[in-house]
Amino acid sequence: MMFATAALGVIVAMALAMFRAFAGPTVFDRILAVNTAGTLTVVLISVFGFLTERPEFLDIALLYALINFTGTVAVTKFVQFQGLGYPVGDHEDGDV
Amino acid sequence: MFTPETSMLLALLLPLVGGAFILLLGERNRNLREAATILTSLVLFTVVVGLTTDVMSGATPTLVMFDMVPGFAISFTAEPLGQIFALIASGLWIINSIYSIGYMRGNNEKNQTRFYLFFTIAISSAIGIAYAGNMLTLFVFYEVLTLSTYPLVTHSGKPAALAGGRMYLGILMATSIGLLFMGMMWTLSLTGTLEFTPGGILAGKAEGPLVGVLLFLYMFGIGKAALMPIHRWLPAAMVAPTPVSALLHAVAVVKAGVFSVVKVIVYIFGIDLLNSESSDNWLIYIAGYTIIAASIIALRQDNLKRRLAYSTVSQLSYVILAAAILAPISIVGAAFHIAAHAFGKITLFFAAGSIYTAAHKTEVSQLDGIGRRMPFTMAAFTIGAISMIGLPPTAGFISKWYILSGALETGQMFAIGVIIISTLLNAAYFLPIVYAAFFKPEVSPPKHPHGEAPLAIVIAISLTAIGTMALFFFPDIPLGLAQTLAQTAAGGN
Amino acid sequence: MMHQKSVLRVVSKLLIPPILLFALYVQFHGDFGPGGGFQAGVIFATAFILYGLIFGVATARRVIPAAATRTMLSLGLLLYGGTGIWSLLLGGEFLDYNLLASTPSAGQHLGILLVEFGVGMTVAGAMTTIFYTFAAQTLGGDDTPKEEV
Amino acid sequence: MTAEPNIFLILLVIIPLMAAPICVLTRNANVAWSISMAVAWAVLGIAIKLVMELSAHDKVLYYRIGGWDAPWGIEYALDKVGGLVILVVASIGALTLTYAKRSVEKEITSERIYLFYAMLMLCISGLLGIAITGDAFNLFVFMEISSLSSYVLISLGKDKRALTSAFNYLIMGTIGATFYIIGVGMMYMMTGTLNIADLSSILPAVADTRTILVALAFLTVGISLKLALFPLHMWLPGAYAFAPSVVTIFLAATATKVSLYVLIRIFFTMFGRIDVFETFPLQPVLFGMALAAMFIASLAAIWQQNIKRMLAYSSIAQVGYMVLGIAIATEAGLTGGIIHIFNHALIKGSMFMAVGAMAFGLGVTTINDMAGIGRRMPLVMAAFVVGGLGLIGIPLTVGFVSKWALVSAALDAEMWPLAALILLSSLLAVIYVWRVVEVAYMRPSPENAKQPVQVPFSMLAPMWVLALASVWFGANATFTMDLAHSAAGHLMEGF
Amino acid sequence: MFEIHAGLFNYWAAIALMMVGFYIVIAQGNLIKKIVGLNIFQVAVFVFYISMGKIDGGTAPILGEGIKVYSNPLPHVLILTAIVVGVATTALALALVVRINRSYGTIEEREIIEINHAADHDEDTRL
Amino acid sequence: MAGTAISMLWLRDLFAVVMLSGIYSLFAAVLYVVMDAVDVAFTEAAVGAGISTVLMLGTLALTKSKERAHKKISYGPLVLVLLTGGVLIYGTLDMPRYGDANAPIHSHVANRYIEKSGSEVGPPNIVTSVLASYRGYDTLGETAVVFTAAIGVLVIIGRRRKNKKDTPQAPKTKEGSTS
Repeated sequence: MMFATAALGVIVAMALAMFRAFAGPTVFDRILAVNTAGTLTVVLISVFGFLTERPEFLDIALLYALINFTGTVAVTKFVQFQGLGYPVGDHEDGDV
Repeated sequence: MFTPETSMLLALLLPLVGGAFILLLGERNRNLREAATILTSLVLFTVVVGLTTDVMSGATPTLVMFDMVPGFAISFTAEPLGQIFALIASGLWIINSIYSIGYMRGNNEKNQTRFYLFFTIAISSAIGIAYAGNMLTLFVFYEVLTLSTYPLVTHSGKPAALAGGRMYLGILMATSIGLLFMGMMWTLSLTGTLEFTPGGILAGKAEGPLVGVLLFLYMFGIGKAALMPIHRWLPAAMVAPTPVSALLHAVAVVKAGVFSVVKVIVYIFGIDLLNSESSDNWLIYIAGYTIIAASIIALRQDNLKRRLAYSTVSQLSYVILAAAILAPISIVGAAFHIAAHAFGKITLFFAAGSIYTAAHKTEVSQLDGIGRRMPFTMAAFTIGAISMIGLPPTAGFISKWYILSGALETGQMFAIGVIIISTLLNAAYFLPIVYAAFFKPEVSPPKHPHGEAPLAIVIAISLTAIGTMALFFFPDIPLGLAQTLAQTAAGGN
Repeated sequence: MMHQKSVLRVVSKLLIPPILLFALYVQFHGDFGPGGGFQAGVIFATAFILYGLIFGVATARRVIPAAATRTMLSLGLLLYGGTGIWSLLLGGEFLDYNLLASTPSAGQHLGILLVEFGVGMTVAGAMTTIFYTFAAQTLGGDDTPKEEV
Repeated sequence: MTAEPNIFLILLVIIPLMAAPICVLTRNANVAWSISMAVAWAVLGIAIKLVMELSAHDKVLYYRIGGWDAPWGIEYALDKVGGLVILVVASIGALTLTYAKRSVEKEITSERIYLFYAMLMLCISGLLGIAITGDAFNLFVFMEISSLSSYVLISLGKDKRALTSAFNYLIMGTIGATFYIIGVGMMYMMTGTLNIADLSSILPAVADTRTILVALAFLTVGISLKLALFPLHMWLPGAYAFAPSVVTIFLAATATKVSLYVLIRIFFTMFGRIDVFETFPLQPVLFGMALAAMFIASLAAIWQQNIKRMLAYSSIAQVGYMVLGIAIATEAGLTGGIIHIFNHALIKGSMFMAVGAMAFGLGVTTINDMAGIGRRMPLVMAAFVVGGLGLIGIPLTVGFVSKWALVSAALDAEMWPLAALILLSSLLAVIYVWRVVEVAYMRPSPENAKQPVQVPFSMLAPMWVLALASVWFGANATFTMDLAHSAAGHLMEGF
Repeated sequence: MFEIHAGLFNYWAAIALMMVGFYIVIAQGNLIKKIVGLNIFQVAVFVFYISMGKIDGGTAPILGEGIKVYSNPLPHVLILTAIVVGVATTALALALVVRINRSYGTIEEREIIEINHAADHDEDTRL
Repeated sequence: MAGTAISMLWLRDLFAVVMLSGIYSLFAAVLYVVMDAVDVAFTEAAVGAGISTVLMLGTLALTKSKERAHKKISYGPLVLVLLTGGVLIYGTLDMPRYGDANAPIHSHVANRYIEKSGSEVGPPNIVTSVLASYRGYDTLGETAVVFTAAIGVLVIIGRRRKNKKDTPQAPKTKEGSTS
C-alpha cells in the first residue's frame, strides 16, 4: 500500500513535469522537464520493483539514471554549442 | 548422299554457317564475302532439292531437336507444302544474292556486311518455318524472321526508313504476340498438343463460334499474310533496298505468312472441321475484300514499288482465298500460287530496282519509253506482269486456274466474282506501265543518259523471268508437291 | 570548450569508471537479472560518448581510436559466428553449445557467455563508431566526395 | 518429414555473413574483393549442391540451429522454390562480384571500396537467409540485414539523388518490415508459434478469425512494399536509377525476387493448409495490382529518358507478371510465377550489366547518350539487345518461356481476358526496348563522340554468361520448367 | 461494449500510437520528423507485442523461488531484437539525413522533390 | 504517451520533438516494466532515451532545427492511416484478452522455455536463455544488423583517411588528390 501510494505520487509529479515539457516555452523549460521526468522514472521503476515484490530489477533504474545524465549533458552541449563533437581536431586517422 | 533428316538439319544450319563466314570476312574481303553468300545459297538449294524426291515419294522425314518447354520440342518435318516453300526460298535466294551484289555495289550502300549477315539469318528462319513440325517451332522462326528482317528494312537508317521499320516491326510483333501466340496457346489449352497433324488437331475439340474466334486469331495473327487491315506494314517497308523488298515480297516474308495460313488451315484446323462449321465464312469475304481493295489502291499509286506492294497485298489474299475455299483442288492452287507469285513478283521488283539503279527513277509516270533503253529489264517486267494478271504462258495462269476450279467446284460465286474482277484490275494497273515503257516516246531529252542495269542485275532478272515461264511449261515438281498436300489435307493422312 | 566547467569534468571523470564497471556487471549478470550483451555494449559505449561529449571527440579518439572501435565491431560479430562454427567443428550443429564443454550445462554456460560477449563487443564498437562519425561531422567542411550530377 | 540435417544450409548463410567483418578488418580494397569473390563462388557451389540434392531426392532439406527442435529453436528449411531462389541469388552474386571489381573502382571512392564489399556480402547473406529460413521472425531479421545493407549500397551512387532514393527506400522498407512484424505478431498471437511449418499446421484451426484475416492483409501489404508491387513501388525507380551499377545489377536481379518468394511462402506455406485464395478475397486485389503494374509501369518505362530508370520501371512491370502468376493460384500459374523469378533475374542481370558497362565505357546515363553505341560498343549493346528481346518475350529467350507458362496457365484456368492482357502488356515492352535499340544502332554517333574506354573482360564475361544463359534456358527450358513445376506442385500441396 | 472488449483496450491504445506514428511518417515533410514518426510507429508495435505476452498475476520471466506464473518470455526476446534493428535503422536514416542536408541544403521533402525534378528535367532534355 | 506522440505531430521545433521522443521512449520503458518485460525496458531505456536521442541531436546540430511550415492536415495520408487503424482494430476483435493465461501464445511454445530452460540451458533469466540459446541465431542476425548499421554510417558520412604516405590505397580518383 505504501508503495502504491508512492507510485501514484510519482505519476502525478511526472504529469506535471510533462506539462512543462509540452508547453515549453523555452528550451530550458523543456530540458529541465525532461530531466525531471527521467529522474521520476527512475524512482517509479524502483517503486514498481518493490510493488511487484521483485526488487532485484533495480538495475534498470540505475541504467536510467546513468543514461539520463549522459543525455542531459548531450542536450545542454547541443544547446550551447549547436553540436556534439567539438572540438573535433584534426586526426590523421579518419573514419573510413 | 545424306539421310533426309541430316539434309534438313543441314538446310537449317547452312545459312548460319554462311553468315558466320560473312561476319568473319567482313568489309575488307568483300569479294570473298560475296562468294561465301553465293556459295552458301547454291549449296543450300542443292540440299533442298535433294530432299524433294524424298518428300514427293510421300516420306515425311522428321527431326525432333530438344524440348523447348517440357513436352514441346523444336521439331522439323518435311512435308509437301513446306517443301514448296523451302524450294522457293532457297532457289530465289541464289538469284537474289546475285542481284544484291549488283544492287548494293551499284548504289554504294553502307553496312553491307550487316546486310548480308541478316539476310542469311532471314533465309535460315524461312527454312525453319518451312520445315516446322509444330506450331511452336513455326512461331519461333516466324518471330526470328521478323527480327532479322528489321535491320534490312531500316538499312539506310534515314528517318523515313526508321519510321517504316517501326511500322513493320510494330504490326508484325503486335499481331504475332497479341493474336497468333494467343491462338496458339488457346489451341494448346484445348487440345494439349501443337503438332501439325494431317486432318487438323482441333477437330472434335472446338466447335461453333470458338472456331471462328480461333480462326480470327490465326488469320490476323499471321500479320505477314497481310490481310486487310493489317497490311500496312508492307507498303511501309518499301523504304528498304530493292533486294530486301524482293526478300519480303517474294522469297521469304510474305510467303512465310501465306504459307503459315495454309499450314494452319490444313494442319491445325483441318479442312473437314472448317467445312462443317459456318463460322469461317468471313474469311472468304475478308480475303476477297483485300484482293479488290488492294488492287484499287494499287491502281492509284504512282510510285512503282508502292504499286507493286499493293499488288502483293492483293495477290497474297489469293492464297488465303484459295485456302478458305476449302476444296482440295483450290489448296493445290494456293500452294502453287505461293510459287507462282514468288517468281512473278521477284521479277517485278528486280525490274523496279534495276530501273532505280540505272535510271534513278521511282515513279510510274517517269517510265515513258524506258523499254528502249532497258529492253531486258522491261521484257522481264512484262513477263512478271502477265503472270500477275494470270495469263498464259506464265505460272500465274496455272494457279489461277486451280483456284477458279476449286471455287467452281464448291460453288463459291463470291470467290469467282472476286477473281474475275481482280484479274481485270491487275491488267488495269500493270499493262499501262508496259505500254508506256515500250510504246510511248521518251520525255526528251533525258537528264541522265543511261543504258541497261549492271550485268549481275540483268542476269538475275532474266533468270527469274525465265523461271516464271518455266513454271508454266514444267509445273511438275511444285504441282506434284501441291497435289500430295491436297491429298493429305482431304484424306486426313 | 568546457575547460571552465570543472564540476562537470570532475563528475564525469568520477563517473566513467563506475559506468564501465556497471557495463561489465550488466554483461555478466545478464544470466541472472535483466541485461546482457546488448545492454552492456550500450552502457560501455555510453562511457565513451560521455567522455567524448565532455572532453571533445578528438581526445576521446586518442583514448580509443576509430580503427580500434571498428576492429572491436568486427571481432564481436566474428566471435559470435566463430562460436557457432566452433560447435560445428566439434560435430554439433551451428550454435549448439552443448558440445563446447564437458557437460551440456557447462557448454551452454560457456556458449552464452561467449556470444553475449560477442554481442557486447559489437554493440559497444558500433555505438562508439556511430557516435564518432556523427560527432566528427562539421557544418561547413565537406570532406565526403562531392556529388556529381 | 524429419530428415538428416543438412550442414550446407547453414554454411550458405554463415559464410558470407562472416566474410563481412573479415572484409572490414582487411581495410584493403583488393584483399576485400578477393575474399568476397572467393566467398561468392563458394556460396554458388553450395547452392548448386543443394539444388542438386533437392532435385535428386524429392524432399525438403532441414537444419536445426543450435540443436533445438523446431518450433522451439530456429529451423532452416529449403524446398524447391527456395532452391530456385538461392540459385538465383548465389549465381547473380558470384557473377556480380566478378563484374564488380573494375566497375566499383570507377564508381566508388577508393577508400570506401572495402566497406562496399562488406555490405555486399551482408546483402547476399541476408537474401539467402530469407530464402532458407523456416522461422517467420528470423525472416524479419534477415530481411533487415539485407535491407539495411541495400540502403547503404544504394546511397553510394554518385548522383545526389541516390541519397534521397536510399532514404525513401529506407522509410518505405521500414514501414514494410513493420507491417510484416505486425502480421507475424497477430499470427503468433493466435497460434503461439513462429515456425512456418508449425504455423501452417495450426492456422487452419483459427483461419476464420478476423485477426488472421487482418494478419494476412498486413503480411501481404508489408511484403508488397518490399516487392515494389504497384502502387507501393514508389521507392524503386529512383533506387535502381541512381545506385552504383553493381548495386543495381545485384538488387534488380535478386532483391524483389526474394521478396516475391516470401509472398509465395506466406500464401502457400504458412497459409498452405487453408486455401488462401478461396478463404480470403485476395485474388481480385492481386489481379488488380498486378495488371496495374504491368500496364502503368510499362507505360511509364516508355517515357523515361534515364536508361536505368526505364529498366527499373520495367522491373516493376515484370513483378506484376510474377504476382499475376501467383494470383492465378493454380499449379500452372504458380509455375509461371516461379519460373519468371528465375528468368527475369537472368534478363535484368544481363541488361543492367550492359548498362553498367556502357556507363563504364562512355559514361552513359540517358538514352540519348546511347546514339550509335551499337557500333562503338558492339558486344555490350548486343548483350543488352538479347536481354531486351527476353523482356519482350521473343522465342528462344527466357522471356518467351515465362510468357508461355503464364499464358497457358491463364487459359487453363479459363481466364482468357487475363491471357490477352498479359500479351497486350508485353507489347508495351516492344516499344520501350525498341526505342533504345533504334537509338543505339540507327542513330549516328554524335560528331564529337568519345572513343569508349575498353570494357575489361571481367565485366564482359559475366554479362555474356547471363545473356547466353537467357538464350540457353529460353531454348531449352526443360530444367527450369521442371524445377518450377515440381516446386509449384509442392507448394500447392501445402508444404 | 466495455464488458466485451475490456481486454482489448491495450491493443487499441497501441494501435492508436501506431497510427500517430504512421501518420507522421507519411504525411510530414521533414525528414527528421519522419524518422521520429517511424520510431513512434515501431515502439507502438513493440508495446503491442509485449502486451500480448503479459499474463495476469504473472511476473518477469526470471526464475525465482516460489514463483508460479511467469509472463511469456518469447515476445520479449523478439522485441529485444526488433528494438536493436530499430535503432540500427534510425542511425542509418540519420546518417542519410546528414548527407542529404549537405547535398541539397535542406531536409524538407518538398524542396528536395523540387530539386530532384529539376535534375530529372535536365537529364531528360540533354542531348 | 499518446499525448507525447500527438504533440510531436504538432510541434515544429525539431529540438522539442527530439526531447519528446526521448520521453515517449521513457514511457514505453515504464510500460514494459509494468508488463513484466524488464529486459526490454532495459534496452529501451538504453536505446530510446540514450543513443537515439544523442544521435538525433547530433543530426540536428548539422541541419536546421526548425521545420518549415506545412499544411496542417493532409487528408490523403489521414484517410490511409484511419483505414489502416480501422483494419487493425477490426483484427483485434478476435484476439485473446489482455492477460488471458489461456491464450494460445502461452501454451504452445513458450511453456517449454519456462519449464525447461532452467535445466536445459541454465540461466535463471529465461529471456537470456531464449535469446542466446534457443533463438541464438536471431541474435546473431541482430548483431549483424548492428554491424551493418555501424559500417553503413561509416560508409555514408565517414570521413576519409588523410592521405599519408603509408595509406594503403593509391587513389586514382580525383577525390583522392584534393586533400
